[in-house]
Amino acid sequence: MSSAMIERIVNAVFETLYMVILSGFIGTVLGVAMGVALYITRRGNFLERPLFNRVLSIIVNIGRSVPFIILALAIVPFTQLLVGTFIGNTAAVVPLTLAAIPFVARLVEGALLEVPDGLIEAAQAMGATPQQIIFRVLLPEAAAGIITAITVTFISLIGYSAMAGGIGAGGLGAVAINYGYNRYDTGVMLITVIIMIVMVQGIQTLGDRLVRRAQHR
Amino acid sequence: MSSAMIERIVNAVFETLYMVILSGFIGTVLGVAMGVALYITRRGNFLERPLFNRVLSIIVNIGRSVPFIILALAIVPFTQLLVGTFIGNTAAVVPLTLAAIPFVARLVEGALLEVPDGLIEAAQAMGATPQQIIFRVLLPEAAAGIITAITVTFISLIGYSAMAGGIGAGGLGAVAINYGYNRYDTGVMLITVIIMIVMVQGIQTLGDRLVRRAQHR
Amino acid sequence: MIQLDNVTRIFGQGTAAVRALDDVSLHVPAGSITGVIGTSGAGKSTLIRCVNLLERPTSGCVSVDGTDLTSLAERDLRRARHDIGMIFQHFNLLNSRTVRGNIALPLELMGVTRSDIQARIDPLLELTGLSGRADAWPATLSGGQKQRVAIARALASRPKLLLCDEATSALDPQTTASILTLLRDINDQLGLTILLITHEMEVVRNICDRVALLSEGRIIEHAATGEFFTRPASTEGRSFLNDYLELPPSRSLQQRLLSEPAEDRHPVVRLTFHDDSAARVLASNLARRFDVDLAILQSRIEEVRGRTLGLMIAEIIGPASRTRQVLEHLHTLELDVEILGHVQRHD
Amino acid sequence: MIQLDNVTRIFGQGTAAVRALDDVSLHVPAGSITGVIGTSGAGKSTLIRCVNLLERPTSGCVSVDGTDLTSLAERDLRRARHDIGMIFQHFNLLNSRTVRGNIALPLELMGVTRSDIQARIDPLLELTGLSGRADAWPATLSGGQKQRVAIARALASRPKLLLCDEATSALDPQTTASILTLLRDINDQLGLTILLITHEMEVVRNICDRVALLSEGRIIEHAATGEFFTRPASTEGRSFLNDYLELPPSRSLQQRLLSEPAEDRHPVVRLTFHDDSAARVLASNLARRFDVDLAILQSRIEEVRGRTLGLMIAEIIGPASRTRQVLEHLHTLELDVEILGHVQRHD
Amino acid sequence: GGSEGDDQTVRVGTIAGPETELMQEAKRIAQEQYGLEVEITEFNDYVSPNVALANGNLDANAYQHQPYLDSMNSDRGWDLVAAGKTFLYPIGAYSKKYDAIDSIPDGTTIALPNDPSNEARSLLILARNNLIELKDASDPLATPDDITANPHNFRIVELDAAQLPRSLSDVGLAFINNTFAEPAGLKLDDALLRESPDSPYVNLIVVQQGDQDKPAIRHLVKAFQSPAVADKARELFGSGAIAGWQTDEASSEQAR
Ligand SMILES: Nc1ncnc2c1ncn2[C@@H]1O[C@H](COP(=O)(O)OP(=O)(O)OP(=O)(O)O)[C@@H](O)[C@H]1O
Ligand SMILES: Nc1ncnc2c1ncn2[C@@H]1O[C@H](COP(=O)(O)OP(=O)(O)OP(=O)(O)O)[C@@H](O)[C@H]1O
Ligand SMILES: [Mg+2]
Ligand SMILES: [Mg+2]
Repeated sequence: MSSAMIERIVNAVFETLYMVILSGFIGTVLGVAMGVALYITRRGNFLERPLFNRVLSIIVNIGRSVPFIILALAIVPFTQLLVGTFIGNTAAVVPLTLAAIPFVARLVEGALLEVPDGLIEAAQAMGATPQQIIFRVLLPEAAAGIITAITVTFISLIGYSAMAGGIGAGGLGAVAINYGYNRYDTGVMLITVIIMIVMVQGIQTLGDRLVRRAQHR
Repeated sequence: MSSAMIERIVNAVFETLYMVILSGFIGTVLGVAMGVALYITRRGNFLERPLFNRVLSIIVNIGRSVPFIILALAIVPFTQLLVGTFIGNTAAVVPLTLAAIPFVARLVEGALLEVPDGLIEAAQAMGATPQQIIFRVLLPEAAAGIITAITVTFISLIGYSAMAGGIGAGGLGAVAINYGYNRYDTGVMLITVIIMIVMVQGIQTLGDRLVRRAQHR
Repeated sequence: MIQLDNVTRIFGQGTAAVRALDDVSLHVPAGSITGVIGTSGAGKSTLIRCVNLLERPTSGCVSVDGTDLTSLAERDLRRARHDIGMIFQHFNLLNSRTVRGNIALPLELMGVTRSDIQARIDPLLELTGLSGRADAWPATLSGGQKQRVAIARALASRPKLLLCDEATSALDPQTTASILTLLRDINDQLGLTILLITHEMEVVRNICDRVALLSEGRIIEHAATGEFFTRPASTEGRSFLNDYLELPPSRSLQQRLLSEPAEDRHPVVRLTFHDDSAARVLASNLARRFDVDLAILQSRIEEVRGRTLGLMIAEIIGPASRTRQVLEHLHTLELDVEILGHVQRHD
Repeated sequence: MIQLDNVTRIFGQGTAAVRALDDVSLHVPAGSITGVIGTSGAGKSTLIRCVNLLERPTSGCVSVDGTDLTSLAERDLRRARHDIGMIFQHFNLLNSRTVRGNIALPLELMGVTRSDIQARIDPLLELTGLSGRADAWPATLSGGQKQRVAIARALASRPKLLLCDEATSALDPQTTASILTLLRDINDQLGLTILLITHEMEVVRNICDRVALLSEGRIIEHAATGEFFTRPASTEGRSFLNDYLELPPSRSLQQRLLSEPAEDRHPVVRLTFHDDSAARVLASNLARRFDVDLAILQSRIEEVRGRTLGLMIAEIIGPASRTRQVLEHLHTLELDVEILGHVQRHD
Repeated sequence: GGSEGDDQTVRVGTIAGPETELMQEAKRIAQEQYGLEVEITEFNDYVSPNVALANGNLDANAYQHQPYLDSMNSDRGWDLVAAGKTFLYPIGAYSKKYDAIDSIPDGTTIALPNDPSNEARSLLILARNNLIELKDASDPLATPDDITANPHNFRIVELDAAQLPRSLSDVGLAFINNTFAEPAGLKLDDALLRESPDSPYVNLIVVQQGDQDKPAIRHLVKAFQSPAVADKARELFGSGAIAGWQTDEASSEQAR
């Protein structure tokens, strides 16, 4: 393998990490917020707002249904506003984040649904504000589920970032496809895929460990 | 819009439904099985097999890390063995399913982790076989979480099936990209995206309803 | 302190509807301890949950400390709840917090500073015997330990009103006694009002000033404890009391009991007395007056809030002529007399 | 039926290790009902969970019905468990099944046919008073209703051995009584062996043949119920019993009690007797012999498994000279006599 | 679908886009004139159609030029051959910011297609215009790694071909296949740089060795190389599509 290719792969690793970590982090924060919003405004829950919930749910669904590349295009003005360009690494973070948010939101909503009602009632009986219920009861109690959701999201982002290669974001996926796959360079393909597997394995292991920590049982 | 385009879109709807439903269904069945396997063989669980669990976990991670198009190509011989060809609708179901399985598996594993240990103990105290514990306790008790997982998967498959367009599978995503996006046909893009949003909305609504049914509280 | 007016709570709809509370009105005076009893499913938990509006009544009005909670804005309701502690039937401990963290929760919610929280928690841990397990996770606690955490948590915020849903059901007698003493003391010293559900009449007797008896969602009896224990008004109230006093004839006695009197048989009677101090010296009196022995086979005589309350199963030992006189005499006293049967004399 | 040999169970490691069971050996004869008592956290639940190996002992041996469970293969252990019913402290009902479905579970697991299952469930629903809520989901049940489902479920498979972890802790006295009667009947008729944890001495007295007292993971007492109730060997056993008999002087009496005797004061004594039938006629005897009245202020006299067991707090009413004689006489009897104090005469 | 050797049906793979429309036109002709049924499968990537052909899932494909076919054949040991030429879609370099290639400042970002052959074509155009130097100025699979001198310090980004027209708002210069330039409203005449019509990159109808003389394939090729298809191409691409078989005819006429 040429030294240029090795350099390209090394760069790609950093590009992937950069994209995945940045979009994963922002996506997690906003996605968790949105998931919490979905949960608490559900019919029967403590900040029940059926209309708001419906609108939010549709927004999340739109986020979930638009193919990545179309999403990336649809938000070009927004991306340009934010980072000045819509191609390259940093720009790719914007659509990646936007793809991650609704994904995280749905999974977090699901995790919150598993928190026993009794615990929320206990907090309510103590006069907890909605904010306190969220931060002191819901999120800690659903921690294991939320960590699972975040793990799944980060891993999905590694795959998604390959698509972002199409808009000049680089990254391992792009190298795997452009150099490995399109040019039939089995060596490059194998190496990039193995690096991705290692990354996924790392994220999963870390996620598993955090889940176990969060379980206390 | 030309009548040919309308026909194309109508066809694409059926193609997408066909791919998503078939791969979603098979992916769910096998993914749930794999998720259960991941769960029960975990350290401390009732069919504890640390080594098996580790190997399975790595396999799942590999499935999660390989970009879709590389996965699709990597399994060409397998796909041909199964459906005689690797292009088109039916063939695309194979990689789609293979992408869905590890995804479902991880989410199902997460859902199962939420089942209180006491219930498994109760079944064990009654002399339940592992199979009985799985089918009569674990799966029914985690039903809400599993349905959430399946919902997320089906919705993700709608997005994934757009990628399968790359191997001649057609579908809405392919029409949206090839005809709407690449040819600047805003009308086609809008229509296809709206149809996809409606599909996602439908799946989500159905999923929500089933979750509510499964919750009994 | 608590005023419930015509509170009704219906679960479900149509044919599956359950009327858990049915037009319940109840007044709990400030500084009092009121016990709620009733058979399983009577609506006790629903009642107590209506007091802090965890359960919104289908209709009716709930006031606590003079404010109508049902009409409060969310924010004011929350403030009102800071003064109401609650112990749940199923504990509802957070698995994500240790014992200490669970007890700290209500204080954190009220904005108590970290150091004050620690200062308040330690004595509670001590009182509930949890010092050794302060940093344990709930999943590793025994049932009674969990319950004690729930008790400590409810007391941590120093509430004015404490709602207890079977707060000692998982505790052994000694621990129960110490918890009850604790509650009594807080009640005495700080005027804490307590509304507690229990199925242990022992608990009612020990610390309740008043008792409310629920049956199928209705309050069928509400009286001072002494009154209730001595003269329950309802059949169900009596049945509760009998189960508590629990003087069914023992098995061995039942086997010896014969229905017909005879010269060589002694009558066996069950005597129930309500606040009649003459009954206390009954045996002595009968011995002197009729020269018979009253052999106490089983008895339970106690003082409940200043009233003597008792049941006694006794064999009247003496010649048939005199025992007949005794029986007649007993009927003239303020006693319930029930002739259970006759046993063979064995002298 | 059950044979535990040197069973030890340690949770955690290092400094955080909890020795929940410490070298416990216990024999539970077939067809008997054995009660396990002990303070909260003593290791009761751990003990019972070791019997069906839900908890694997850290060391020691567990045999049930003659087979050493610890050495069984999975498949054989499962079969052995079909014959062991268990009622969990926290019920452990499946939220995904209705009341009926929960009770059906053990039968489904054993491969009983659908129609047989229905036939078996209906009487159980009846017996536990759940017929009206057969199709309700656990989340909508009251605490006691949940517990009754757990009881019905444990009985459904007609086990030979029943393990109960506080099976009646959430039940009112009436329901408790009917459940205990049910257990007793099955024990009588089908020879069901029962190992039950309880903190209600009432329950022990009512149905247990034998009692094991656990303290900090060790069995410190194991005796026939009658024996235990009349002559507990350990301090902790006595403390359990006292809490049960519960004859601390009432508040009003305590206020009147004076420590010094005087001419115008009557002594107040607490008499404890263990199986002395003479004690039954004590009041009559004293009246005749010393011409004093024995005013029973509080008492609790019962027959436990054929033995009379009792406590009595009484005022000895008479002139000081005679009451002194009475006190002397009392000391000659087979009684524990404790002079609580003296009260002012008020005649 | 038809099986191998079926004279009535032929399965063809194309890349989704206007080229597919040309194939549809050819399909109409094939049916009208030869009673031949053409089944079209659309692809989005440049590898699968060859894999499908080599595996027998397709009877022919029409999307690649000779240099790419050669490299694929040698990489994978296939024996795929050209059965006829289709169109040459010259690549052009477009800009929204600059009017002429001379006014492009140093350090400008230049976007290239990320598929191997179009990327190489773009690099070769840059090299031929002396903007960069390549290791081998005729390598049909040159990559940015092969740039030996970059005197103007151009920054190269590789984008999905479809993204290139849209990148014009971002980058200084973008090489765009006509396939994507046309729908974006870009005319080859406006390009700052463009491929010369004698380029070897004329697209081909490719089949498995030995199939090229089968009647079905011959009919397909004929149907494609018909005036109707050429008209359609003119309608779709204007000057952006040059009928490869016509150039051949022209040159052979010239030679004659
Ligand atoms: N999984 C565990 N990890 C650590 N400690 C445990 C665990 N389970 C139980 N313990 C500890 O072991 C001791 C005995 O617990 P056990 O549940 O047997 O008590 P118990 O006698 O049933 O008490 P209770 O009457 O309160 O239910 C307790 O101190 C408890 O905290
Ligand atoms: N969420 C609910 N949905 C439907 N029915 C309910 C619900 N909650 C309670 N009930 C029913 O209402 C009745 C009263 O329940 P409640 O919990 O108040 O009883 P309880 O007196 O506390 O009984 P226990 O002593 O068994 O705890 C019961 O029949 C119960 O099944
Ligand atoms: Mg209740
Ligand atoms: Mg216990």
